[in-house]
Amino acid sequence: MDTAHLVDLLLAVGMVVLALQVVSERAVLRSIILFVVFGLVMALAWTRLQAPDLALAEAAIGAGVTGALMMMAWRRLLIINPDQPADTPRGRSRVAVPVALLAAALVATIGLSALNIDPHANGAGLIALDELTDTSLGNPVTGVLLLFRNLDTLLEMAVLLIALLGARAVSTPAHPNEAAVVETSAPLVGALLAILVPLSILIATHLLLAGTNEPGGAFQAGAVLAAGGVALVLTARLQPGERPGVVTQLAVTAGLLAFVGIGVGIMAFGEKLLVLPGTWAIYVIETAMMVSIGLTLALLFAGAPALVGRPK
Amino acid sequence: MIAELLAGLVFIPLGATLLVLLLPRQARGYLCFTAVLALPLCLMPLTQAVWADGEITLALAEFTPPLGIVWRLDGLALIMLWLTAIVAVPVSLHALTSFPPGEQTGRGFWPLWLMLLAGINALFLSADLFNLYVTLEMITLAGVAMLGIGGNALALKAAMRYLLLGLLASLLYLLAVGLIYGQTGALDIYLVGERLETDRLAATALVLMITGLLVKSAIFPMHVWLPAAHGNAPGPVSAILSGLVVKVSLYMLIRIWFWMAGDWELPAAATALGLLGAGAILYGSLAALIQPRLKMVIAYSTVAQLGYVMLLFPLASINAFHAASYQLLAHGLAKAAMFLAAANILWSIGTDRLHALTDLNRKLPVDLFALALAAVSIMGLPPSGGFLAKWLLLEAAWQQGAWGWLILISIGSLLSAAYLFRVIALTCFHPERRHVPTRWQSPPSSASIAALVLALLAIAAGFTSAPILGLIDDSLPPGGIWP
Amino acid sequence: MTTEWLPLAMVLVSLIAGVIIFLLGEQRQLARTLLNLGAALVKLALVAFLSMLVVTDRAPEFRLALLPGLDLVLRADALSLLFTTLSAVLWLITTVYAIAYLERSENRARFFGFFSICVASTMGIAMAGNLFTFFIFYELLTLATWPLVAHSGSRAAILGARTYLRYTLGGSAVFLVGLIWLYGLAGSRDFIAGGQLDEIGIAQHLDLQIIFVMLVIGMGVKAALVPLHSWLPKAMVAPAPVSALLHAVAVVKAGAFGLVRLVEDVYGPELVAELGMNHLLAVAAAVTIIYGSVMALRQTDIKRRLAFSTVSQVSYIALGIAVGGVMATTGGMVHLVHQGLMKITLFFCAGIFATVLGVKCIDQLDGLGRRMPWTTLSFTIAGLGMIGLPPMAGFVSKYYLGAGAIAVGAWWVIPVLIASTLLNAAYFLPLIKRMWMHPEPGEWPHPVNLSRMETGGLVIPTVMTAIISVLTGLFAAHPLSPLSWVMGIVTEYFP
Amino acid sequence: MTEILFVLAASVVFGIGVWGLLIAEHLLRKLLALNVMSSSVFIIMLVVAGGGPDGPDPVAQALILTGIVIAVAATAFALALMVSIYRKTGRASITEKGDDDR
Repeated sequence: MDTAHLVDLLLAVGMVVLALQVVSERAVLRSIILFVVFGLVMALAWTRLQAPDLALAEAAIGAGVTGALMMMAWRRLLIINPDQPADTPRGRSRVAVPVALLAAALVATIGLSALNIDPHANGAGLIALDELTDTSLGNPVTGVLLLFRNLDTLLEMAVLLIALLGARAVSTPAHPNEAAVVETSAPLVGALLAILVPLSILIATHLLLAGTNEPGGAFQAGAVLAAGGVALVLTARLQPGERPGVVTQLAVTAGLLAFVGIGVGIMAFGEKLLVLPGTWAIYVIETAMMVSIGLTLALLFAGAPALVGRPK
Repeated sequence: MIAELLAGLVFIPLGATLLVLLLPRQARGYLCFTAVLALPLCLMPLTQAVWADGEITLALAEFTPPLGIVWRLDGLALIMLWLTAIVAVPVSLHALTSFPPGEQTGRGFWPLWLMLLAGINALFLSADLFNLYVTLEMITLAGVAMLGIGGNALALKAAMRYLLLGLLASLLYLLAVGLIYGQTGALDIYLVGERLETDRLAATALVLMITGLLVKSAIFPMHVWLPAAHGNAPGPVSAILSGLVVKVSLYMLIRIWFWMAGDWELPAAATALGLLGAGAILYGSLAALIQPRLKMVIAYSTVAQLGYVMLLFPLASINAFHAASYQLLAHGLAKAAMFLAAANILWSIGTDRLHALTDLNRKLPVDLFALALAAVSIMGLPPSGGFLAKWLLLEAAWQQGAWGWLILISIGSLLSAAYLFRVIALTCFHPERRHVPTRWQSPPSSASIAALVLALLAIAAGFTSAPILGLIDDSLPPGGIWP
Repeated sequence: MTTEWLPLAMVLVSLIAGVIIFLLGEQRQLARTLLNLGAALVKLALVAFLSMLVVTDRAPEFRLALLPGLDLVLRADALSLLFTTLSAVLWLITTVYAIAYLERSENRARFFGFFSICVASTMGIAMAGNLFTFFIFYELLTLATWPLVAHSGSRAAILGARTYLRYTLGGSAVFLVGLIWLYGLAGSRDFIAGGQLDEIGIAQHLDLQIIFVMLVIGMGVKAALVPLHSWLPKAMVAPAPVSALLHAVAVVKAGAFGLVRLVEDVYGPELVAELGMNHLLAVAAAVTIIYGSVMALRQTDIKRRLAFSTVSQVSYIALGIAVGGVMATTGGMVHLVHQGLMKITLFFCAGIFATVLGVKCIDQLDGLGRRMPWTTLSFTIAGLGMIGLPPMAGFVSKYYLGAGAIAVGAWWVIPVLIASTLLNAAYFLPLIKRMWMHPEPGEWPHPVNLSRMETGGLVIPTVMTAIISVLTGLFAAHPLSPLSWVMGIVTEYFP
Repeated sequence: MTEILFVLAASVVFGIGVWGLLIAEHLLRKLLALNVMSSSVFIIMLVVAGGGPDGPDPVAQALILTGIVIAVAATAFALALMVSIYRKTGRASITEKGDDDR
């Protein structure tokens, strides 16, 4: 067994063990932390499967953003009621174990039997690689997302917006304690932020631009941008606001506005629906999407309709 | 022109959402309502086009399957789109008063409602398995979010249950899509139908897909989330969820079963689906019979009524196809009307407990009339859309000598009469317990009219079968229908 | 001038009147009264016009396809006109009575609204051109009658209404399955004199027999054939005009009318005889006749006695068509009209007794003849008619039934008729005797002072129906009498 | 080899997710279980789709990327819903009887 396979084995075992712990760990907070670790292991697994786009996305979105969201939600629960009883899994549902075993067996059978199947000769993947040569894009995943199957991406942005709108719609009046955010005025934090935030913007921009030819793209970039926003929220440099202003709304909807504007507006020029007029359109749309994703995730993290600067 | 109209169905509500978020509050109400009104206007020329030339297809971004996504508009999709548009207009009229666009709840409702409409329309148009997943998620998230507007604790919990089960169902569906893509390298339903080999992998994928969609459609015994969700949602949201949202996954189930797996012969599985339908009819009706609250009765009635659609799978004939489509249509109209009427009752007297609903015929004559008319259709009494659906279904069962299904349908309609007449009797004739409501405010007349219009449409559906059935005849599955 | 819309108009007049009455609300009494009477008069005029068309062989037909190959057909033929005329005339009279009867009660808008819809569905049943259309209006009738039965809102009324619904909806489910089966076998056919199922092969005769039984069950529920009758006495809690309508024109008659259509126009008498179904129907009818009479005898409540009397009497119609032959069929079908006239009179009287004096039981009837001579006289006339005393209308029916039975050799009918007549006498004559012969009691149970308008509104319709019932008997031989009319129809079935 | 290992691991993870979703009482843990499940689904999707010398099937990768974003959106919304429920009821679970009554 060579090293590569050993790594694979470790990753596989790690996935299973971590997943088991995430689900069965006594303290919820530890579950969340283990989930983030699980996400990082997943990211490694994606690289082993030669899918660097997914590795980036898993690390930034799956582990990073989801973990941060979970953590923040847990913190809110604690603020609202500090005496939250520890949650331990109990054998509540008698069907749970059989169902789980059945599910695992089912999935394993079909997954393994699927390994024998060769990629379809007329499969979409091969055609995508063919079509890619007609475009100026180097990354086939970006090609699929923004050119070949861009309706999926457009509607996915809609899903993200719905999540934000939904979170606003179902929010109930906040608990008074929740407003009390840890105010950190330590100089070190300021210095850290001064590096972290520009860095996140830089990395995001790089991921965005690289995404046309190399791994990366609007989603990963948006997640990194969101990380910068999260840092600002955590240190109370940005604070939850009550009513979203026009700028917030514009930034949140920018991705969809650009996408719909170009993809549907193109019909006025006699083109077909969702045909993008050129590489510039891809850049415009991706930039707008990055801004929207970043802000949407930051807003969801802050649990508020808007973010405002720190009152002087 | 056709492409513009198809785009309009999805992008008018979507664009309106974006504008609503940006515009000042005064303009919102008109904008939202105009966007909803635009849907039937888009559908009219499209209907003519489908009548004239048959199915319309549009390759998005000019990429055809297997790589690209295709929108297909055939008769069945058109009927569902019409149902959406027709239900959407009165529901929006109702929502203008129950969720005023300028106020807090309205600011939550309207963008989500328009997004939901965009998602539903996109789903009915789409013929791509993965695109269906994305639209289904749009619909689920928007539906759950709308259910939680207002922050009622029961509604929030119901929303959470709905969301968790919905996400689980989506994952099952997504896994199945992944497997099917692995085998066929395609995602377009028609193409997959041609390429899919009937091996173990495909069979498992089909099972996963169907299970997921059954959960989303709340087919017995996966209905557990539905009654609390539909019964506790705020006024028009119940109408939207029961009238439209559950239909969406049922429609997908029909598409996948007959279009993708159309040439597999699975009589045992079909019978199993039919038996689930039978369970839904019996359990839903009996549960509706003992509910203490009006909206819960209506919600359980939805569980039961969806069971009739499931009989399409074992019966599987043209008549059954007619019947199932008609049932989807008639139930959508009648159930939306019922929930709007119930919303008005709840608004007026502050409760929908059945024993508190006395003398409604004098206090809320229009709403009670709407409720009664809708009940006529749900019970399948003539003349109404529900009656034609029941007639077609009985005919389909008779033609195959399926006496078991025939008796089931008859018993089901008797049970529905039992629980609905119980409601109406309690609302009008209430001998001893003269309940004096603790509060009283008369509902806005437009809200009552919205309920009445939908109820009248449910009755009118009993007189307009020819064009509807004609549309279905033009859009039968390519592999034919097998029992 | 196109006349296709006329049958539809017959239905719509009452339907629209009903909806407008709902919309008018409780307070607009004058408008409601005018609308009620106006619509009834318009309908009478329409009936007259339609009769003219039918006599001159230009019967109009309205057709609307509900499903492919499944039409809603409304048309006027001689038989439907018989029923529509009866309904239209009695509706007008009952409306006058009901306006006076409900003068002081609440929920009148609801009452008159459903009352009108009830009549509209009766019109639809009468004009139905095929079994499918018949079924649609049959169900509509169920829906419209239910709130009328439950009208008072008392516990008994609600229970009675619930029983009514259980029976009728259960019956219609059976009806629907039979209908689907029949249409699957034979397709959608319009009513044709003498039947439409001749070409169906002998192989399907078992199917046809089962279908026949199912359809008879569906109609028998409303026609109160034993053992499907027990909703009828319970529905007696309804207000008197409703009972009158239920028994004389609408529900029970709709069931009986449906049986006539089924035997004469769907299967045809020949096929029914070939299938042996006539015996089944005849036995059911005979049993019902005797059972209803015996039960009537045991009742002490006036309205319940009348209700069981209806159970018994309506089955004469079924008996007539089941026995077959020109004479017996005529006797049965003419009873459709005769029983309606007599029974509506009786219920009007019972309603007057109950509202004016609070008299509800038989032993409270003593001496009523002196207190209310006109009403008591009407009751007497109708009661004697029911017994079948010549020259009353009831006699004509019974005579034709008996003679017809002998003509086709069904001798066993005669004892049934005799027994029924004796029982009729046994449960009507003591009432009549009490009213005229016994002394007035010192105090009536619940006397009420009525205004002249109300008294007139109650008594005049009662006397009118009584007079009409006598006239139809006296002038049975006149060419415009119901009997002649029915004879004309029946000769088509038995050429 | 790599594929087989990962498919097996993902299957087990899928089962663990189902188990966790069914038994967990705390909503946060239910959501974690769902996220774990979705990760396993993505792995299987990619492996099943196969690929060429240039790496896995690009369309499958794009689908998974979309799936990841949808999963995070749904999770974020579910968390907001959970916090609202917690504010209203003081509990972060939905297993209660008598919800049908008002």
